[in-house]
Order: sequence, then structure tokens, then C-alpha cells
Amino acid sequence: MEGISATVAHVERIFAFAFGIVVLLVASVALKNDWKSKGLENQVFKMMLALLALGAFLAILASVNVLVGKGVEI
Amino acid sequence: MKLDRGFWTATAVIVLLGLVAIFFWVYAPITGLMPEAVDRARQIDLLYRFLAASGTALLIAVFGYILYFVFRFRRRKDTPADAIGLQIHDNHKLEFWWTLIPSMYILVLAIISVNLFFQIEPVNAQGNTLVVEALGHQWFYTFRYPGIHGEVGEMHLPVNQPVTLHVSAYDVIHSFWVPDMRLKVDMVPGLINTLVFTPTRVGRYELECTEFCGTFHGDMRSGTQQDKAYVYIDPPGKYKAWYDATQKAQANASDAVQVSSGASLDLSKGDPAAGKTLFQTKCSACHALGPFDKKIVGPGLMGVLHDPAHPNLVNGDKATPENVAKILQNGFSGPMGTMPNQTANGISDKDIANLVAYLNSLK
Amino acid sequence: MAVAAVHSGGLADHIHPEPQGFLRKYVFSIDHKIIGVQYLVTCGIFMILAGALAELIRVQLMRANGGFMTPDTYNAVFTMHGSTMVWFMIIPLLTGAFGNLVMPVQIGARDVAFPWLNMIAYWIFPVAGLMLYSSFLMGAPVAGWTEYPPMSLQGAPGTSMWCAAVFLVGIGSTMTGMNFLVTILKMRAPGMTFTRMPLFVWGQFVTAPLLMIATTALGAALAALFIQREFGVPFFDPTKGGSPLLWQHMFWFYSHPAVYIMILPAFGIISEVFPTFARKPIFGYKMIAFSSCAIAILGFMVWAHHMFTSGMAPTLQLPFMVLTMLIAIPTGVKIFSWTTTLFGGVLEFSTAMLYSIGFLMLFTIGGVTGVFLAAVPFDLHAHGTYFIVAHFHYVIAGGSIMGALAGLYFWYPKMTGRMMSERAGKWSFWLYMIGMNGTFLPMHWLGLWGMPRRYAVYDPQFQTWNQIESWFSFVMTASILLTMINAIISLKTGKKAGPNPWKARTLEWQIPSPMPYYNFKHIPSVFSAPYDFAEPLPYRGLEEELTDSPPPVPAAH
Amino acid sequence: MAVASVSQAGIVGRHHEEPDQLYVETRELRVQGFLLFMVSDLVLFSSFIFAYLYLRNTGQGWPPPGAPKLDLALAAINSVILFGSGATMHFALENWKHRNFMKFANWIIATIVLGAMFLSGQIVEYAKLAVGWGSSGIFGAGFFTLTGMHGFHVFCGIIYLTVLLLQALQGKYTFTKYTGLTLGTLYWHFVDVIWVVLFSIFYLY
Repeated sequence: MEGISATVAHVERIFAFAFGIVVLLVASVALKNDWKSKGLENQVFKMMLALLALGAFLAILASVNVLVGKGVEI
Repeated sequence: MKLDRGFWTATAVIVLLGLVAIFFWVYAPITGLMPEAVDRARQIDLLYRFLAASGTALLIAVFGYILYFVFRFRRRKDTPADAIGLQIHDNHKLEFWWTLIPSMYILVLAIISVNLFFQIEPVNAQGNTLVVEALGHQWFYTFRYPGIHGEVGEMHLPVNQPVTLHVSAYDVIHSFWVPDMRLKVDMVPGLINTLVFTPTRVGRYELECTEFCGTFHGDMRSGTQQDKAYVYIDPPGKYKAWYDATQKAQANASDAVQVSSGASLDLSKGDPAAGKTLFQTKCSACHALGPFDKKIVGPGLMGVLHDPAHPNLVNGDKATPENVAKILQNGFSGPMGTMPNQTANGISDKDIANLVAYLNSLK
Repeated sequence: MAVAAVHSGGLADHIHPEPQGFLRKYVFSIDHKIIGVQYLVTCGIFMILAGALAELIRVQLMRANGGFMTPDTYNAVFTMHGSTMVWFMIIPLLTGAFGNLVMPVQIGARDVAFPWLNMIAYWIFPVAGLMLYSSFLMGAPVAGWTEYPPMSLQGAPGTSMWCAAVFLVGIGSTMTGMNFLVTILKMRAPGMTFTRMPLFVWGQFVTAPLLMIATTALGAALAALFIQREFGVPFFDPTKGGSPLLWQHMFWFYSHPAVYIMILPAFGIISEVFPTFARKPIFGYKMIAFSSCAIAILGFMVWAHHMFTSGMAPTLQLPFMVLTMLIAIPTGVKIFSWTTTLFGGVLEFSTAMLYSIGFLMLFTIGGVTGVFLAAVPFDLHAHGTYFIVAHFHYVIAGGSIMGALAGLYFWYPKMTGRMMSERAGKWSFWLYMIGMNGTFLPMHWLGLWGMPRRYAVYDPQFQTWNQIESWFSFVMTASILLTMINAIISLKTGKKAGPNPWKARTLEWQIPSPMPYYNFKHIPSVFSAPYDFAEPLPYRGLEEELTDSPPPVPAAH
Repeated sequence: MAVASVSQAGIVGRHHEEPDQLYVETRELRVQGFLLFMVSDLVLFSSFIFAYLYLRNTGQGWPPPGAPKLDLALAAINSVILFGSGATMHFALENWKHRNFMKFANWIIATIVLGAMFLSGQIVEYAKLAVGWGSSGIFGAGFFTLTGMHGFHVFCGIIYLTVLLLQALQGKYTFTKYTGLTLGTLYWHFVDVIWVVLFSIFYLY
């Protein structure tokens, strides 16, 4: 059992890392494309895309154990 | 419209009345109605006089002008139906001054209050401080004194002796308020709050609960459940007599916790270093290595066996290694927190010996 | 002249068709004016309920050892009195009722931004009220309107119902806040800039974000209490790691702004009444408007002044003390501005004007004692006593309710087309002044002498003053009943009002009374502030409103 | 995607229609009102986040005794899934703006699937923790309340997006009038962004 869950966690980390980079790139590019758009909701969209990129970045750091909170199983 | 004689007369009357009000509050016989039982009360009364004088003066000014304007500018019988008032929109000079003057007033008030605040706030206990704990229950108060076993029902304080009062509660939030002391603090379960003061006047003072605590909130009793709750400030001799009598009477009072299981421990072979390691894993989640009132779940344990301000443990027993071991064996339940017993904590007799040795080494 | 309005196609010309049938017209109406009246009537009912509870409290306190009710009943009674008055009477009355009734007309709009949301927000309110009072059936909440845990964790099952009811009414408030904010931001008539808005609209504009943000925070606190009570999740239970102080933080983060929710619209009402009956512009329009904003912003930063005795860190107490004192400055500016508005006017003492002057005096007393309480050392003495009770009743009964009564007498003709009896109105004013002061003034010194609040029985030395208060409280009740009877009878027998009985200058007075379902035949344009009595009216495009030209055609859908 | 093609044919006929003034003004009202709704929802989350941080920092230290360990690897992949769904939703709206119905439908379906995957991941995590809401002390008060509330928002979001997709299939939105889709995108982004905060305070702090 131990071995299986360790493997699962390993796979999860690899996928989180890989897809995290994809999401980070996609969100950054989308943000860059939208940078000049105007209108209230577009300003909000830009803010949210930026936060999304931040989230993806944090997930990448978590997947390689750079950021680990208290009370979290590595 | 010019400010005419009527306006200036009204202003003069208002100023006069305001001065009378200030004069009244400066000399008002507050202590005749409510004695000042502790040292802080005088300062708080001075603040009250300042507030009341300035507040009443302001009210007189506002009310005076309102009433004068109401009288002076009322629509009269011969006023034409389409008459309109003065078409003034604002006056920057006036607005500047009536923003600036209140700001100055607030500044002065803030300085006075902050200054007073630091005089009232708990300071570190001095050598000769009497440390008393007051505990709220539904619906009575109990008190704990150094050297007296268990909880007693009446609060007696020797006059002119600095007091550090720690308060907490067993069940819901209560509060400790003696109107004649002008001081109040909430008794919050799970928290230890502190008041520091020196009683200055002998007498019997009513103790009130101001934080709603249930059915008999209006009728909180002293611990005997017989009388209304009072705080007695006694002359030193009388206090000593009360203390000695109570100490004797309480010596055999039942513990707040179950009596020991009887297993005898050998405390002599405790290892402080092993105890320290154990403390960090088993105890530090609930106990700080700080003074008594640095509470996490239970009280802070720095110097638990060597604190002159706390010669008693939370269960009222004298702070000796044996009594600490007893609490570790049996656990504890009271307003200072709940601690599981030996079995629930998963510690052996040897662990207890080590922990006691470690705690004894903290000074 | 008989040309129907031409549509340019924008929102300003989007008119709902005239509602057909009783149900659509008076019950599930989406017309802001009808919804305003619905709020008003419902608030009246809750006023009677909460007032009756208040009288029960006063009867119990006639004797020092009580005896009229058991302590538990007494506790339930004052809990329900407070909860009803705050959430089911004053907040809906000042925002839902008066806000809906006149705010959209004053900015020259045809309705609020989201009429359907408005209707839903209203209908949540009586349902929540029924839920609140149904908690009597399962054991009413007893821990006071603040419901501090752990006391509220011990309370009867009705406490959970109380949580749910207040949560619901909070959702309604949030909806109203969002609705009003969008309405005022987006739907003002052409030329109605922010500095040309009537001050009542400013009051609503500043209140709306408070309603929206603070009420949601209260919702979280109530949800947490409900979860703890029903599912045992220990947010507030100190024996399981929770913290009773957490509730106090969460609760007061709402309930301090709630105080401003209850007073800012009343500021707006009397800012309308003073210029109208003094026949002169309001003094310091901008200062009054901006000080409202300052009060609203500061209002979010002072909540912990309710917790000076709770055992908060001293380093936290000091900033809260100083910020609380700062609120006195914008409030003082307002009081001075209103007082100066009376200077040089032609004052006509209609009932609305009397109530406004009463507001100004009584609110000033409440404001001054508020500064007292901001000072921590004094608060250590006065916290939790009758001094507090006196303070907030001067602000709420002397401020908010007087403002609301001024608004009622002022806008009743606009609402119904008939005048209320001024004679009965003046009687009600003097009775209210006498009753209110007689009831609450002695509480100041009772509190300072050592009478804590929420006591079902108290020390016998306070009995004389309590009896005096109780007798005066009956006078106050008589005044409220007189106003209510006046309002009901005047529906039938009141003098016809005409469009503008007070010769007021804001937009709602330029259209017929009662207001037609479409508000304006043509949306007017505005070219100046509304209070210049020497100038002609600052509106264009209102020529047809009082003629019998046909109403505008509803937009086709 | 046969349905989608049919429906697209229906829309194409009207897609040159210029929005009238009433639409433009109503759209502004709706967007602003929806943003205000999001603000008050944010306050709701913030209050609970405050409660969690308060309990965490004033109590007995963190993690409290007896609290289960959170699974960082699962949380990381799950978060990436949810953030990815934010990106796909962005593409969905972009494609609608570029008048490409098929791509819009595909991307919004991808969003719904990713959202459902996130929810399943949450369920797995809850199952692994194997403690109840009421019995897990202040850990549960913070973790289960906040993530549960967020999960409920995701669930509502999935239903919301499904409804939007069905409405789009029926031709309720045109390429010039699509306020509802904008609002749906705002909502979904909001749910994502809240998770950035929750992820940080539960797993990284």
C-alpha cells in the first residue's frame, strides 16, 4: 500500500509540475494579449488572469516542495 | 444679514451657561455618590470630569444656538408666503474652524486617554503584589488566593497593598466590575485577563456582572451562593485574620480534580534533559514557556515551581514537585483549561518524573 | 401637447407596462414605490411588536426584584426587542422603505437598476421576520441581540432559528445595497452630477456599500454560529480550541457599520427637511456629503471599540480608541452645518421640521456620549451598563427613529396624495420628545452609579429612577401609536396634498402625488443643485408632468 | 456536436445585429451588479478566512493536536486542474468574441469537465482525511468550512456553465449580445481566484 500511494503522489507531482507550467504560460500569454483591452469587466479579467498565473506558479513550487505549509504531508 | 445684537446676546448667554456647566463638573461631588475605592478611580474620575464638562459645554452651545435660531427665525404671522431665507451655501472660514477646533479637542482627549491608559493597563507584578484570581460561574464568583487551598467564596483585599487580579470563567463570559473601583474586565473562558490596582479605601463594595451570562445574570452571588457578591477591602489586621481563618477552613476542602489514583512516584530520578524533549512534544502545544498569564490552553509554566506570585498550582495546592506530579497523573479541569490525565496523555511514571524535574529546573 | 413620449431606446425610456391586477400591482409588485410602501407597512408591524416587547421590559423593571416575568422570559424579550429593532425595523425602514420610495425619483430614474431583485429582497424580509418570531415556539434566543458565545451555544433551539432569520434578512439587505449602488452610479438623469444629487441620495449612496459589505460579514458570523450549534464545529467553543473573542470580532465588524447604516439615511432625510422648511440652501453641502463618506470609511475601522473590556491586546486597543474619536470630527461638522442651516431662514415648524430639530438635539447628546465611550479608561467603567443603553438609544431612538418619523411626515403626501394631520403630528412630536428623554436620560446616571444592562432584577436603590423611566416610556409609546393612527386615518380623511405641498425643490415633488407608475413622462435634465430657493427650478423637461397628457408608452419587448 | 452546428446556423443569421442602446445600458448595469455580488461573496470568504487565521494564530499552535495531515501532492495537481479550467474558460469567451461557436462549445465543455475533476479530487481528499466536520476541532472549522464552501461554489459554477452552454445552443446569445456568457466567465474566474487564496493558506502556509 505504502509503495502504491508513494508512486501515486510521485505521478501527481510530475503532472502538477508539467501542467502547472502550461497553465502559467497560457495565463501569461492571455494576459499579454488582453493587456490593452478596456472596459470594467476586462480590467477584472486581467486581474483574475494575473492571479491565475500566480496560482499556477504557487502550485509549481508546491509540487517540488519549495513551499510547504505546516501540517501538510510531503 | 449682519450678526446683530440679538445674536451676540445669545452667544453671551451660551458662553455663560457653558462656563457654569464647566464649573459644575469640575466641582461636582462625584465621590459623595460613589466612593473611589482604588488608586486608579481618581484618575478615571478626572477624565470623566473633563469629558462631562466639555460635552455639556458643547451641548449647551449647540442647543443654545438651535433654540435661539428657532425663536429668532421663525415664520411670523406677517411673513410673506413666498419669503425665502438667506441664500448662503457655505463659509469656508467657518467650516475650517469648526473642523479644526474639534480636531484639536480630539487630539487633547486622545493624549489624555492614552496617557491614562498606560497607567491603568496591567504592568508586571512587583514583589509585594498580592495575586488573586477571580473566576466566574453561572451564577456566582469564586476566588483563589496564594496559600489557600481550593476556591473561596468571598473576595477580601488588604488596603494599600497592590493587587494583580487575574480573571477567567468556567462556562460563559462573565465580567468583574466594581462600580466604586471604576474598573472592569471580562471573564472569558479560555482566556486570562488581568487588572492591576491598589485598594485605597476600606469598605464593602458591590461586585457586578456586566457581560450577559444567562438566567440569573442580574443576581450573581458570591461563591457561598448565599449573599450578593461583594468585594471587601479590609484593614491589614482584619485581612490577616480573615486569611488565616479561611486558610484553615479551606485546608480540607475537596480538590477541583479527582483525588490521586494512589500510585506513588519516585521523583528523585527525574532527568531534566529528557523532560525537556518530552515537554516539546507533549506539552508545548498547550503550555507556553512564559509567565502564568501567557496562556495557550493552559497557563504558562515558566517558573511554575518558583513563582512568588503564584505559590499555588491551578488546583489550589501548594506548588511542590509532588503536587505537579499529581496534576500530571490525574489531569485537571477548570477555568484555566482542561488537561487530560496520564493515560490519555500517554506518559509513563518515568516521563512524569522527567517532566517534573524539567519544570523544577525552569526559573 | 398630447404627444406620447418618444423612445430614444435607452434605459431612461424603458418603461414597465402598467401593472394589471391586484396581485401584480400591490403584492408582487416590481415598482419601487409600491415596494417602498410595502417595506414601510411591514416595518410598522415590526415596530408594534418590538415596541410591545420594549414595554414588557419596562414593566418588568418597574420593581427592583422583577416579578412580572421569569428571568428567562425577560432575557428572551430583550433579545427579541433588540434583534427586531435593528434588523427588522430600522435598517429596512431607512433603506428599504424610504430609499425605495424616493431615491430613484430623486435621481430622475424610472426604477431601480434591478426591479425583480428589489421585489425578492422585499419578500425575503417578512418571511425572515416570521422565522424570527417562530423561534418563540421552540424556545426563543436569550443571549441578547449580540448573542455572544459561549452563552449563545447554551441557548434554546430558537437561537439557531434566530441565526437563520437574521442571515436571511441580511441577504435581503445585501441585495438592496447592490441594487441601490448600481442605481445611483448608473441611472442618474442627464446632468445629475454627484454634487447635484439631493443629500438623501448621498445618504443612500454611502449606506449601500455598508449594507453590501458589512452585512455579508455578519452572514459569515451567523453561519459560523449556526454551524457550531448544529454540527458542533468549534469556532467559538474555548474547550475545543475555538475562541469566544472571534465571534465578537466577526459580529462587531458588521455591527459597527450597521450603526452607520441606521444613521446615514436619517442624516439624508433631515438634510432634505431643513432646507425645505427653512427656505434656504443647506449649509455646507459638500462638507455634509463628504463627511458621510468619511464616517462610512472610518466606520469599518473601529469595530473593536465594543471589546475594550474583552481582553484584547493593549496595542490593538489604542488605535481603535483614536480612530473612534476621529469619527467625532465629521459628525461634528454635520451637526454644526445643520445648526447653521437654521440661521437666517424662514422657519416653518411643520411636524417634519419639528422632528428634524428633535433629531438634531437628541442625536447630538448620543454623539457626545459616544465620544465619552471612545476613551478606553472611561469605557472600562461604563461598558455594559445602562450608560451604554442610554447612549445607543439616544442615537437610534433619538436619531434614526426621529429621522424616520420626519421622513414619514415629509413624504407621506407624496406617497398617498393626502396630508397627515399636522395637529396630531405636533402632539406626537411633543409626546415623543417628553417620553424619549424621560425614558433614556436617567439611564445615563443609573449606569454610572452601577446599574449593569440586561438585569432582570436589580439593586433596590435604582428603583425610583426605573419607575420614572417606565412611566415616561408609556408616553413614548403613545406618541408612536398616535403617529400610526394618524397615518392610517389620514389615508381616508387627509386633506388632498397636491404635487408639492411643502414647496420643496427636489425631483420627486415635481411629479403628481401619489407618484405614477412611470415616474416621469420625460426624463428631466438637471443643471444645478436643488436647494437654491432664489433661483427657478434647475430642471428641464418637466413641463408635461402635471398636465393630463397621456402617459408614456411602455417599451415593446 | 451536431446540435451545436445546427444551432450555430441559427445564430449566424442574426450575428450582424448591432446592440441597441437599451442593451448597452442594461449590460453595464448587469456587469456592475454582478461585480458587486462578487465583492460581497468575497467578503463572505474573507470573513471565514479571517476566522481560520484567527483560530490558527491565537490558539494552541498549528497544526492542532489530532489534526489529520493534508496531502500536498494531491492538492497541487487538483489546483492545477482548477487553474487550467480558468484558462479554458478564458478561451471559451475569447472564441465567442471571435465568433467561433464550435471552439466556444468545446472549450466550455473542457471547463466543465475540469471543474468536475477538481470536485472529484476534493472528494478524494476528504475521504483520505477520514475525519468529520464536527469532530476535527478548529482544523475542521477552518479547512472543511472554507473548502466546502468553495466546493459548493464550484458545483454551482458547473451547473451555471452547463446552463449557459445549453442556452447558447438554443441561440439565446448572439455574437454581439452575450452578457450572460461574460458574467459566467467572471463567476468561474472568481471561483478560481478564491482557490489561489485557499490553496495558499491551507497548504503553503
